[in-house]
Amino acid sequence: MTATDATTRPTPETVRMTLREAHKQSLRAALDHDERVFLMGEDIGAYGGCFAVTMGLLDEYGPERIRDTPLSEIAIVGTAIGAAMNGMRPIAEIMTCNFSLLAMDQIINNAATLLHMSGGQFNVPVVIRTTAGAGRQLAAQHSHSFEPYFAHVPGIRVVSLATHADARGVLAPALEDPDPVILFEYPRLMTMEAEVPVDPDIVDLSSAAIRRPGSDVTVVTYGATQHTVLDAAEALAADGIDAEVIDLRSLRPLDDATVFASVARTHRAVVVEEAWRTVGLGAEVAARIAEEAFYDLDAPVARIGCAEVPLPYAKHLEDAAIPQVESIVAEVRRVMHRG
Amino acid sequence: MTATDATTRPTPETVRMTLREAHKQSLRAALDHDERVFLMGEDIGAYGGCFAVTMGLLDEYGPERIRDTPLSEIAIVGTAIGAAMNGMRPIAEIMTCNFSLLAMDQIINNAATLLHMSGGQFNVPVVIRTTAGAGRQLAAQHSHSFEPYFAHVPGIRVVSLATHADARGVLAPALEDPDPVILFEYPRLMTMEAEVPVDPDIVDLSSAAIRRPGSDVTVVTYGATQHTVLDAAEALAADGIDAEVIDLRSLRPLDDATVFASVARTHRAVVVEEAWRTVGLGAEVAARIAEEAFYDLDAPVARIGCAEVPLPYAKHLEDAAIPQVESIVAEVRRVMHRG
Amino acid sequence: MSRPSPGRFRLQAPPNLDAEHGLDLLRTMVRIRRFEERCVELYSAAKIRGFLHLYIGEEAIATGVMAAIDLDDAAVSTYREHGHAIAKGIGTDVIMAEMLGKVDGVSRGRGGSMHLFDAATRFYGGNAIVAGGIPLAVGLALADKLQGHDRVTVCFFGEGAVDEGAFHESINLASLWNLPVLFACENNHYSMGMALTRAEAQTDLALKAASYAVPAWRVDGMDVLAVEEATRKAVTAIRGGEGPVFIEYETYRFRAHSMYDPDLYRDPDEVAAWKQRDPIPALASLLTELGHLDEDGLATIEAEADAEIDVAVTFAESSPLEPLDDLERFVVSEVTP
Amino acid sequence: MSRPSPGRFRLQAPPNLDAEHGLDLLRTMVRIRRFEERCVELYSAAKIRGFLHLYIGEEAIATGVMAAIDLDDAAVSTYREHGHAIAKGIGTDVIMAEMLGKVDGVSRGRGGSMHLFDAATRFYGGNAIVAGGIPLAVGLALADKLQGHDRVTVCFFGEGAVDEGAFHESINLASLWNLPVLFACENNHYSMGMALTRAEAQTDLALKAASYAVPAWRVDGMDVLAVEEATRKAVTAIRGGEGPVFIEYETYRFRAHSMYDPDLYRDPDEVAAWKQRDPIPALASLLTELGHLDEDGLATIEAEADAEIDVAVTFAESSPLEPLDDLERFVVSEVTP
Ligand SMILES: Cc1ncc(C[n+]2csc(CCOP(=O)(O)OP(=O)(O)O)c2C)c(N)n1
Ligand SMILES: Cc1ncc(C[n+]2csc(CCOP(=O)(O)OP(=O)(O)O)c2C)c(N)n1
Ligand SMILES: [Mg+2]
Ligand SMILES: [Mg+2]
Repeated sequence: MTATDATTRPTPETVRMTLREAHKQSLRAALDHDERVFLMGEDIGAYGGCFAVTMGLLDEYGPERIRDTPLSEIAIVGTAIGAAMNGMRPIAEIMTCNFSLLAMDQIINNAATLLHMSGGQFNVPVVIRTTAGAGRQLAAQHSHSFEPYFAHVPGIRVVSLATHADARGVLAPALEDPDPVILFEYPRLMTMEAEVPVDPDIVDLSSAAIRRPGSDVTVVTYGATQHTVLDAAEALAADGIDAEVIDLRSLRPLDDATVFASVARTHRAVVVEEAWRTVGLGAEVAARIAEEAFYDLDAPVARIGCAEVPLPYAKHLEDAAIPQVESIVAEVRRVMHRG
Repeated sequence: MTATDATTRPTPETVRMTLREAHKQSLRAALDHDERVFLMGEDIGAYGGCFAVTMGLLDEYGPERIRDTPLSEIAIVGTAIGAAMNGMRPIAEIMTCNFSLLAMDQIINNAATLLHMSGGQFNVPVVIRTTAGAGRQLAAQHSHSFEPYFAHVPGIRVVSLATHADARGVLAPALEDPDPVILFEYPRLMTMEAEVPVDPDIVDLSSAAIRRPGSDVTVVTYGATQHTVLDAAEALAADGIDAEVIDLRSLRPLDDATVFASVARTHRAVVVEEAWRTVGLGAEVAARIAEEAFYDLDAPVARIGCAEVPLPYAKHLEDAAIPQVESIVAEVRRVMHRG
Repeated sequence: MSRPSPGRFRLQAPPNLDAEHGLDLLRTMVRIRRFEERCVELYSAAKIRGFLHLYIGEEAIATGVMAAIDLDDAAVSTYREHGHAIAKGIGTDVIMAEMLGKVDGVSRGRGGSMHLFDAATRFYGGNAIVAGGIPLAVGLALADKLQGHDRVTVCFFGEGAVDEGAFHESINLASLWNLPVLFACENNHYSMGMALTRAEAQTDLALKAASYAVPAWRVDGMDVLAVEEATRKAVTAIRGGEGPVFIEYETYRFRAHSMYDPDLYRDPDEVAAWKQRDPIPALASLLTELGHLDEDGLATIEAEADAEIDVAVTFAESSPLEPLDDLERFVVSEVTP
Repeated sequence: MSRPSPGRFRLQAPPNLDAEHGLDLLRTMVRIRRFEERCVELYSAAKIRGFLHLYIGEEAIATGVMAAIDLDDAAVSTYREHGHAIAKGIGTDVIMAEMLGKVDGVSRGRGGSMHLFDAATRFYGGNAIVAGGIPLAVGLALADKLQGHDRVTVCFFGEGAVDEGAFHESINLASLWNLPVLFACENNHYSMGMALTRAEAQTDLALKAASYAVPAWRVDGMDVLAVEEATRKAVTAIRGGEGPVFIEYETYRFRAHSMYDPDLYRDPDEVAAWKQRDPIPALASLLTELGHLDEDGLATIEAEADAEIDVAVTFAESSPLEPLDDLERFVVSEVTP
């Protein structure tokens, strides 16, 4: 058990926990609820999980259900797909999305494709958990944000989990989904704590979430970055700018209706993401807003993404590469004073 | 030799050739020009190339320079990267971009990243040739258009080659580029013939090309689809709509200046691509137009992409999934009569 | 290199060969052959499009393997799969409809030649990424084991697939977890134009399996009886919980890699020598020798196969196309299971 | 399982051991050890961040291997690379500056601990994708061969990398093309928390190399003299055009996988037993026995190492940060070669 798991005792209604613990609770609930569920991935068992999310589960559920695998990303994903086609509900873990590049063929050419290619005969109820994001000085090969790659592909559902409620609520619907679901978790948020209801909220993970209502400008984001955006929104509020912050949450399909409705009220939009800006999710959101809410807009939609560099190790460079409170505030201000 | 290679004799100034032959000439010129150049890939030698582009080169240049490889996409790309870092100028072929998914880790985590990660010490002058696109009833696993994936990544140059001049002109600049270049070719265009100058034109492959000047609407496209778009433009012309057709050609970096200049004249834009629409290149182009040319626009930028399905085998379904003259014409008309 | 030479010539009858069983094997091989010959015609007539990879010459493998497994065992195949699909028990009518891209095709016209799927016979496709189906087979077998099913998964792949990392990761996992998978390697000595001897530094494939502690046998893939016998032994061991087995079936494709392939890389003498080993006449003469078959009997089998394919083509031709409105169906599931 | 047990205990002196050479080996190992011990301190002081993978316990491998190759031979490494980098000849000052993310770091602060690169010593990184550097090594060797250079490329990777398809594709290609690569497998018996015996169905790694026709030897990786001798033999063969060699260096990491790892998966007795085999005291006592070293000599070596690391830290601390304006440099090349 990690130090942060040993938090203060719950009041009758709420309990304080880390996001790591929220993820783990959700896995435990899935394992308890459906005996077809099993976990497989690198170091999820004896090691306790790369980010300690699965710590303890091996002891609780045993090696048949918590399956440590060799370092074989193709086989991990492909085997999970096969097991899903044959009656099981595997939850496969690819430690980080950086390594998911090794499994892209299985994810796209098999998981996303088999149902259609088989004329509807073989659905693939696999859940793939992975992580994304920079901010821990892990340098280029460990800091990618590949949500946009998966959001591009028909046949998979993509959900990003950056709050306790979403983390705890996700696995029930994900496992009910007859089709592949890819879950993004965010290592740099694992120790984030929150007071949450003892019983997890039911969340609709196919919808976007308005994390902060506001009337002046819509800031659309997803993943860990939303916490930076919320901080920026507070800074802007102090300055008289009331930003509405939308967490896309479901990255495929996109709940653009929530975005359009917001823009119809605010008339201005900024999209903030940690992935590279070019051909990112921000491009998609900006394009959709321009298509569907063009006449609502008082200014062009602005986008902030990762600087177009492989993520550097040095902290000042890494910080400069990814969206920060200051850069978000500056961009929102720019959009507010224009048009 | 394929039948189409035996075409009519050249006039003194021009010669008729297929696009396949144009690609081959370019490879031959590269091999002749620089002894550090060698080709490696699956079936490029004894078989003559999956699309017969390299047919005959093994006999001409021998097995040291035309290197047949095992079916090992990771090793093909990774080995080419290593050779490029150590003085050679490899041209690696991944038969189709469908299989490039197996090599994504090498392309992104190594080719695109090593220069930056090494603080500028190791550049990677590798050229990767691959193919994209549907239209030949090859079904889901053989019909992908993954140009958007590569256009997303800093550190690589991405060029799409859908005309004779570009095919013949590409390799000289690509091989001069000290950094990785990914070239997209289009199987369904291989037998397309054209009358071309005996000596290849010099083309600036970092720029977009205006394939058809026009004044009413800008249609932005790339790859094989541009020929469909040009047909659509003719149909529109008959109808009094004068479309400007822009081939992006360089997919990374994007020559958006050419696009903006056009939109400043036409005030309307449609982006047409064969990749899935969501988080595609069309999104990026639409987002940039909205950002930089917002006040020039008389109507929202429209996007046409592949239907959000894995490509089906049956011809009528495949045709319905990818942009066709009719769907392009209809969309341009819609944009013209709006706003 | 000696490997691509055809080896010994005549089938040996096992002591206990049942006449009806022998004839069934022959029927299946003939049906596959005739089916594919008709496909060539339909390809020339532009009714079949896309890639078409023929199994002609290799029919003994699918036929012998499927004869050795149970109905509810699973199969995973490649793009060279007509033989596997027919031998597994999918109707030639629905396969042919698939070849023509019709709605009554096994994959509703979405898959074509390379992507035949059939839940009823547990035929899990039809994978056109070399080695792409291998991890799926491992997963199917894992699910069977976890659910206590006494079932085996046969995974077909060519010797070229052994070049791919996916093969190695998968066979290691299957062995480590002791899963009921038969790795059925169809070694036809070429992957497209690449001879095995030019693609693998070590061409003894059994050594690769051994490096994962998987028992590996080499079998004459032109001898349907040998194929069946070896497969039966392997499947018995696998079903008995002994973990995966790797069988290398030595064979040869009589035709080019696909309809696009000018086949410039093989020595015509080599092709001709292997054609002498055609598994169909080989079995037919053995059965004739044993008195189980005469000329009339063979003619009847061929005529029945032709008639079946006629029916299949008629069925396929008259099957409607999927309505265009249904293009986007099956991207996500329509029912929650 | 018997493999992770430490095996025999004492170094054997080769008959012709040169005193100065022995002391050099000792110096290098001590320098690596002291460098990393200082890194731990700097990590605790939050001056080094990100992942930090220590090589402590494994120093004999880098030291022995680099002693056996030439200056212009190339090395490709992993994220556990400080030892390789120092033994290859990169200055501890510029490595330390890299650890601190400074502009004078070998990778200008962009790589950090996992991505040390140095063109001058032909050190090609620092790859943090398990097995991701292996194909690069094959390519480096291919280029040397094509250009007629008489150079060898040493490719370091852990036993965990053998699980990855990339390893298999790469060693096959190297063998097929007879390339000058030394596959230097550092078998420390664990990949993160995964014991080799739990990750590979066949733990005899030599069989994997054999399945690609690559000769494979197993060497005691705690014995720097054995490491050097075996490597020298391999490199001679490779340089002689005999193609790649695979050496499994048996070793053990004394510390957790990275600074994040609570190390819950190893038996403390196992760790303690291996620590008895620490390669540094082992060589020191051998040299003492042979009369090449006394307590003062050892103290001097340690003091020199400490002094060197002091200088390195001072250099690193005083090195400036890359100006923020230069963030986007080196995404594309600045000069055309
Ligand atoms: C990953 C991948 N690489 C390349 C191809 C192109 N390709 C299709 S079939 C084939 C040859 C495969 O040979 P083998 O595995 O021996 O099977 P065979 O065709 O001989 O039955 C190749 C290279 C592909 N489909 N997938
Ligand atoms: C492709 C990939 N998968 C997983 C990881 C996470 N990871 C980093 S080091 C490591 C263990 C590697 O073990 P081994 O190859 O034995 O080297 P060692 O760390 O023991 O030196 C793992 C799983 C990674 N970096 N890359
Ligand atoms: Mg083959
Ligand atoms: Mg290890």
